[in-house]
Amino acid sequence: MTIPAPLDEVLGELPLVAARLTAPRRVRVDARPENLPALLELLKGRLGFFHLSAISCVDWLEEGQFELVYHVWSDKLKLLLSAHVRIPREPGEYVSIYDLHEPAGFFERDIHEMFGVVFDGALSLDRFILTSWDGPPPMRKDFDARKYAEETFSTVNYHPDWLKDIEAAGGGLEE
Amino acid sequence: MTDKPLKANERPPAGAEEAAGPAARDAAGPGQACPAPSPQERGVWRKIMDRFADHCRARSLFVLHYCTGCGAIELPPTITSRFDMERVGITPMVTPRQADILLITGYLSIKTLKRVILSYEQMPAPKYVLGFGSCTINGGMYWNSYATVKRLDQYIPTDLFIAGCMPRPEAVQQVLLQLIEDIDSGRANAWRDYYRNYDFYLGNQQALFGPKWNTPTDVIGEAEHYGLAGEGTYGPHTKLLAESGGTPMELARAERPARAITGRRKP
Amino acid sequence: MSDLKQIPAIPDPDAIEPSDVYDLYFGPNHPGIEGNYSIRVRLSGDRIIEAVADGGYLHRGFEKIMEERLWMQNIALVPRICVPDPVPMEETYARSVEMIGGLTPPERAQWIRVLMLETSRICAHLFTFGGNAATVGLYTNMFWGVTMRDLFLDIFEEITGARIYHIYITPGGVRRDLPDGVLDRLEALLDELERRMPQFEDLFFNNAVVINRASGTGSMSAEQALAWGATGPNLRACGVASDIRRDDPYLVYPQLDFDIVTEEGGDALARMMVRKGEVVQSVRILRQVIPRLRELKGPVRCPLPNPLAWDLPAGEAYARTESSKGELAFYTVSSGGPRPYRVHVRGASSMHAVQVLEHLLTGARIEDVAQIMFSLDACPPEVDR
Amino acid sequence: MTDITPKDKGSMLRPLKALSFLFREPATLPMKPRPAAKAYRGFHLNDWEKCVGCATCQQICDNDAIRMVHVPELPADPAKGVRPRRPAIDYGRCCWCALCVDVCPTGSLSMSREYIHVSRDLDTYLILPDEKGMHGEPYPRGWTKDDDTDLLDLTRRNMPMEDADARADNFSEICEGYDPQTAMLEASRCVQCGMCHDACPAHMHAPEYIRAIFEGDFEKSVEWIYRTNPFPQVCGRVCTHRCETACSIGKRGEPVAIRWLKRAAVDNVRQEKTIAIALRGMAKEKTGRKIAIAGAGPAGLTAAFDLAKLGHDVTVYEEKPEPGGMMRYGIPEYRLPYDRIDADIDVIRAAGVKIECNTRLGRDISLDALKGACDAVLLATGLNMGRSTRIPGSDHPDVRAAVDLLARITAGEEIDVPERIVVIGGGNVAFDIARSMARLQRRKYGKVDITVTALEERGKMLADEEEVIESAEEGVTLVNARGPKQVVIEDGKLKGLETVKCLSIFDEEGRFHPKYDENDLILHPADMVIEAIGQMSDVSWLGEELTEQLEWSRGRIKVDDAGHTSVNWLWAAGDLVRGPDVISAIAFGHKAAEDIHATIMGETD
Repeated sequence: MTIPAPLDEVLGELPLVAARLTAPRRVRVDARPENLPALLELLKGRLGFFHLSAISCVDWLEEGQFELVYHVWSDKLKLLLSAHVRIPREPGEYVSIYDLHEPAGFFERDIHEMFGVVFDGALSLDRFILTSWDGPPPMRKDFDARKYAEETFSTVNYHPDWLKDIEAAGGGLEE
Repeated sequence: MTDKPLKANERPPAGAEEAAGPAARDAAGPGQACPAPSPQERGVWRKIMDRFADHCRARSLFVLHYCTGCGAIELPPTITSRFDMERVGITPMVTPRQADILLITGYLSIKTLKRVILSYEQMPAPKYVLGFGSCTINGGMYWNSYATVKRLDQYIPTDLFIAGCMPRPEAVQQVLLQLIEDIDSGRANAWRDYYRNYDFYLGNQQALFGPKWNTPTDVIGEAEHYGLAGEGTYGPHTKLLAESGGTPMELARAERPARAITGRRKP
Repeated sequence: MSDLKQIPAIPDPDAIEPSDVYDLYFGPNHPGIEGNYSIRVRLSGDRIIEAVADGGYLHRGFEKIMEERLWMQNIALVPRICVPDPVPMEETYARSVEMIGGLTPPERAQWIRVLMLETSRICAHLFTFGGNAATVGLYTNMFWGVTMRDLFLDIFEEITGARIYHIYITPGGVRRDLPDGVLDRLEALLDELERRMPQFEDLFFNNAVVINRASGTGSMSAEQALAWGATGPNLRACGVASDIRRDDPYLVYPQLDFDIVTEEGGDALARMMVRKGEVVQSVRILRQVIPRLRELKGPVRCPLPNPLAWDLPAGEAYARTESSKGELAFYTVSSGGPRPYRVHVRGASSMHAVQVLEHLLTGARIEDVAQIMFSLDACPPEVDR
Repeated sequence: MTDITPKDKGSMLRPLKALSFLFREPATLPMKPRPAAKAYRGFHLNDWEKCVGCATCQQICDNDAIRMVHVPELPADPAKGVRPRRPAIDYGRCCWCALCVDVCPTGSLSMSREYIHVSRDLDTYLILPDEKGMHGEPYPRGWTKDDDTDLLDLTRRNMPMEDADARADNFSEICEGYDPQTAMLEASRCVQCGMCHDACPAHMHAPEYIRAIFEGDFEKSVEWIYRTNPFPQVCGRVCTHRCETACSIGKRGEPVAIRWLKRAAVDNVRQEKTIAIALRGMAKEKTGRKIAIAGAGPAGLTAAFDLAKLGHDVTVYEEKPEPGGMMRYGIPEYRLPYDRIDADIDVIRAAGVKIECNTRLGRDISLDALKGACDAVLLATGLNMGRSTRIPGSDHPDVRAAVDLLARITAGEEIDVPERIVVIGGGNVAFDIARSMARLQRRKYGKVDITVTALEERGKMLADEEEVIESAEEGVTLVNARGPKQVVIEDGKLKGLETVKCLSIFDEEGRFHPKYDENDLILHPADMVIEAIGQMSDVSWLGEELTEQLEWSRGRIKVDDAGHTSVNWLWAAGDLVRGPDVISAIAFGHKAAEDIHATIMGETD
């Protein structure tokens, strides 16, 4: 299991952090933020990585970083390449790749909504899902969803008859 | 999404408490069907007419065609050949204005809840609400999610709940048959509770949507029209309505309307 | 073709008299919308100048709550992400976990999974038939499609113990072996389906109404489809033979013999034709799977520690599946704990329901909105998650 | 695709096709619920007979839908691992995933094929499921646990052991212990229900230290162990492991090997590291109080360790040359190597406990002296004298007491090993001496001839099962349900033991009162008879005065739960006052230490 020669060659042209085969047809590339767009452009131009499958964002709270993962698929090589970049959590800004891959429009918008990452030159960073949300970006690790839910919503406080009987006998629900 | 304290667990004023007959158990709190008006309110003739109306009403019910959640996937089977609900005169209806039944098919995201309330208020009384599955009862799978409401009956009065995640078509059949029976026997009166305790429901709605929350329907006016306006109808929350003065359209715009993400980038 | 189909150039918004232009909220409460979804369209007359997809009505914050649950607990959660076609969700999540944990499900389990996936594909497509037919007023077809699907749900119920949310495919295999005789019943049902296909053909694909309404409606070229990120049947309807089962194979698909269905034209009709072809192919696959499962014996789960004490090694995996809607992918990250650190769901419809739809609606006529959306087979809960 | 044309442009007769469907069987079903599939996941059923209230279902439920309800009228038995709790299901949360069924250790949970519940009363959605089902109507069982769906691992990792002929003639340890990998695998079977914690006399934090082992953090595990037990090496080997009796995994399968895991934890941590961990939370400054403890057995040393950690000045007086008491002189080396005992005792010494051996109360040091010099005295001298059957001939010199022999073997003294031996007794001690003598016999004669005559039947043996099995492997013969009748002696020479069939051991009130069938006699020929029917304590050193002051109950010093005697400065703990095993003695030691501390510190402030 090795990286196909043509891909290896292309990757060699850029100062990358690392590249390795993680599974059959899965290549992980760690790139520097400054040269990720160039990388994607090379891949698209030379090796037919036309299809942007997804852009994922991972919030690494301890490191104070957002990890952006660009999953691109090449029909030519039958290979899915995941390009990882780490950007500082504050201010959390990065460049859009909309000009290169139109689907990025959706994913960048989604990441902006869920993580608060700002993509410079993105097509639209309008809210899509959380149109009336005024809390912090919910997918951030420092947002405690459960606490928020407990504070915002009420839950049923059951007290059926069988429970009353048991409580009368000295039992009851345990915490 | 506001720091306003939630009113969910607050007992409504006496409106819903005057329990009577079989429904006594059900008057436990908000959202439970509250009893039919007591005899001294209406004359015997009117009562007979009511019974007759209920009897006819129960034979032809339109279900609002609104798939609010995953439970909706079991509706097509329910209304089509296999579990054919048209046998008992139940069929989907596209507009709230002509619908009798509002099915809340599972979880409600806050965004959907707004539309549900708008639809519900557009429906003409008497109207009936059915809660599908765990999510409408106590949050279900999404009990710790930030996006879905946990208790339907805190926001609109609910006639019947049905267990399941999601309920099978047979279960949906049963809940509809049960509803028909309740309507026929004049027990399905949850809709009155909305008018009787409008302030309670509005309070919970405002707790989620903000104090400026408003709808085009003049609920209080309708409450007075139906003779259901009680001390539970007016309250601190209804006062806010006058001040807010925003229509849903304005509020919708306030929701930062999105632009298309296709085509040429806007300058 | 009637000249009605000749779509004129999109009027320039600035050239139009303001009074002529109006906004229309299409959904979420609208029979023409698949699921709880909304499109805000700006119209000039009955011609759409601009369409804005408005989702989020089904947002449950899946990716967040999955981070709070154990690896095994999440199997109960994932099928909820896409209701009409839940099996690929379970499969993809399970496979991403297996890729991280280095697990390989037993062979029998892999065949069972394929059986589940293809049956689910048939269900989803039959469902879409119905919806799509309804948008052109052919309700009989809807009744047939939904009823046919329901018979398959009975098989699901027998295998998994639930009609819709099977919670059957787990990391490391499937939860239980097939009950006796279910394969015979499935085979009988497939015969029935094959018997009914010509009738569907007759009533729908060969129907003048459908053909005149659907052909040319919401059409896109292969280049556009690729650029806009369309996948699955919608892409194949533009003549692009791309199928993850072939290109990025998983489970035992390499051992199976099936064709990738493609059509030309990329319009609503072509998309439905592709789905019809895929139903036939799925039946073909199942016909190969069933005898294999009859002779193949063995375990259906690989041993795991008890779910309460199951830590996965740190790692990440990107699992892709060809769902009935298109490319479905889970990006799962483990930081070496009992819970996922991050799960990103790439819903198959996230492209179709937003930008593809917006593209196709721009310039279309208002009466075609429903049909275009259904022909894309967009699944809103997948988009909202 | 624009040029596509329908095959027929719809002739007028086209609609007639519909007629062909007239005679098709309709798809529509009658308007009543269908019976669900065999394995349908409907409402929950719970077999209250099987359910033990372990709350594993509550842990696995991803919707927080299961809450345990305390039901007072249910039986509670920590020793058996039964809690008076049952799960209640919130159908406003449940998602019918049936993970609770798959994970249920007892297999009591299952799901019925009932699936309809319609109500407007929310209270009806919280259910305490039982066998009767949601609405009391009989529905067939749906989803149940089977081999496929079971999420628990019911077989324990087996312990590597020396085989019989390798061990039969030497005293080297039999069990080799888990390696870290096996330990982690075994630990992964635990569902953290905490039954073991309740069952253990010392209430050890078993779930916590098992979890730590699973995480591979053996030091954390040792820390958890030392919170409640300063003898992990000992208990990790010879504990009577009541925790495993209570373990909920053991309800259907083999319980988690909690004892071996404890041993694995200490085996995988360096001794000096263990000491450092054990001494965490040691009192910074001394209290200046002096405490004397008689007897360096588990009870005495545990109390000493606790008191020393609290900053007291503790001295332990031991009559034997080495500390450890019965752990050392009662348990053979092949079960518990002496260096392991030393390892534990080193930790205790490191806490500042002074142990003075070869010091017998009354002989080398008097209680009065201790009373004068110390703030408190704790008696933990244990049971050091073998009980006699008092049957005819039991006073013959070749009739020995098991404890004496065991002690002498430990002390390395030369003891005469005859060719044929009969042991009276069915407890662990009987097998300890039998197996020890067997080893010596094998050395001396190359063969074994030892018969153990137990009063109990095979099923009701007091000894651990593995003892019985292993002794058989080593050539020891076991005869069940035989009561000793007399020791047969001909002209001063011991010929053997005559036993009589035992019909029942206890009478109706459950008192010890065996009934014999006098006609069923057997003579077991032997040159030596060993009595291993229990021990008694020698308290002659108390002295008349103190013996007068103390209150007694049935031959033992009367103490309260914390071991405080009727004499203010005197405490008693361990076997001396209450039995029966090491872990109980340790628990008692903790209690006594706590009470002593409270009392003597209370005097001042």
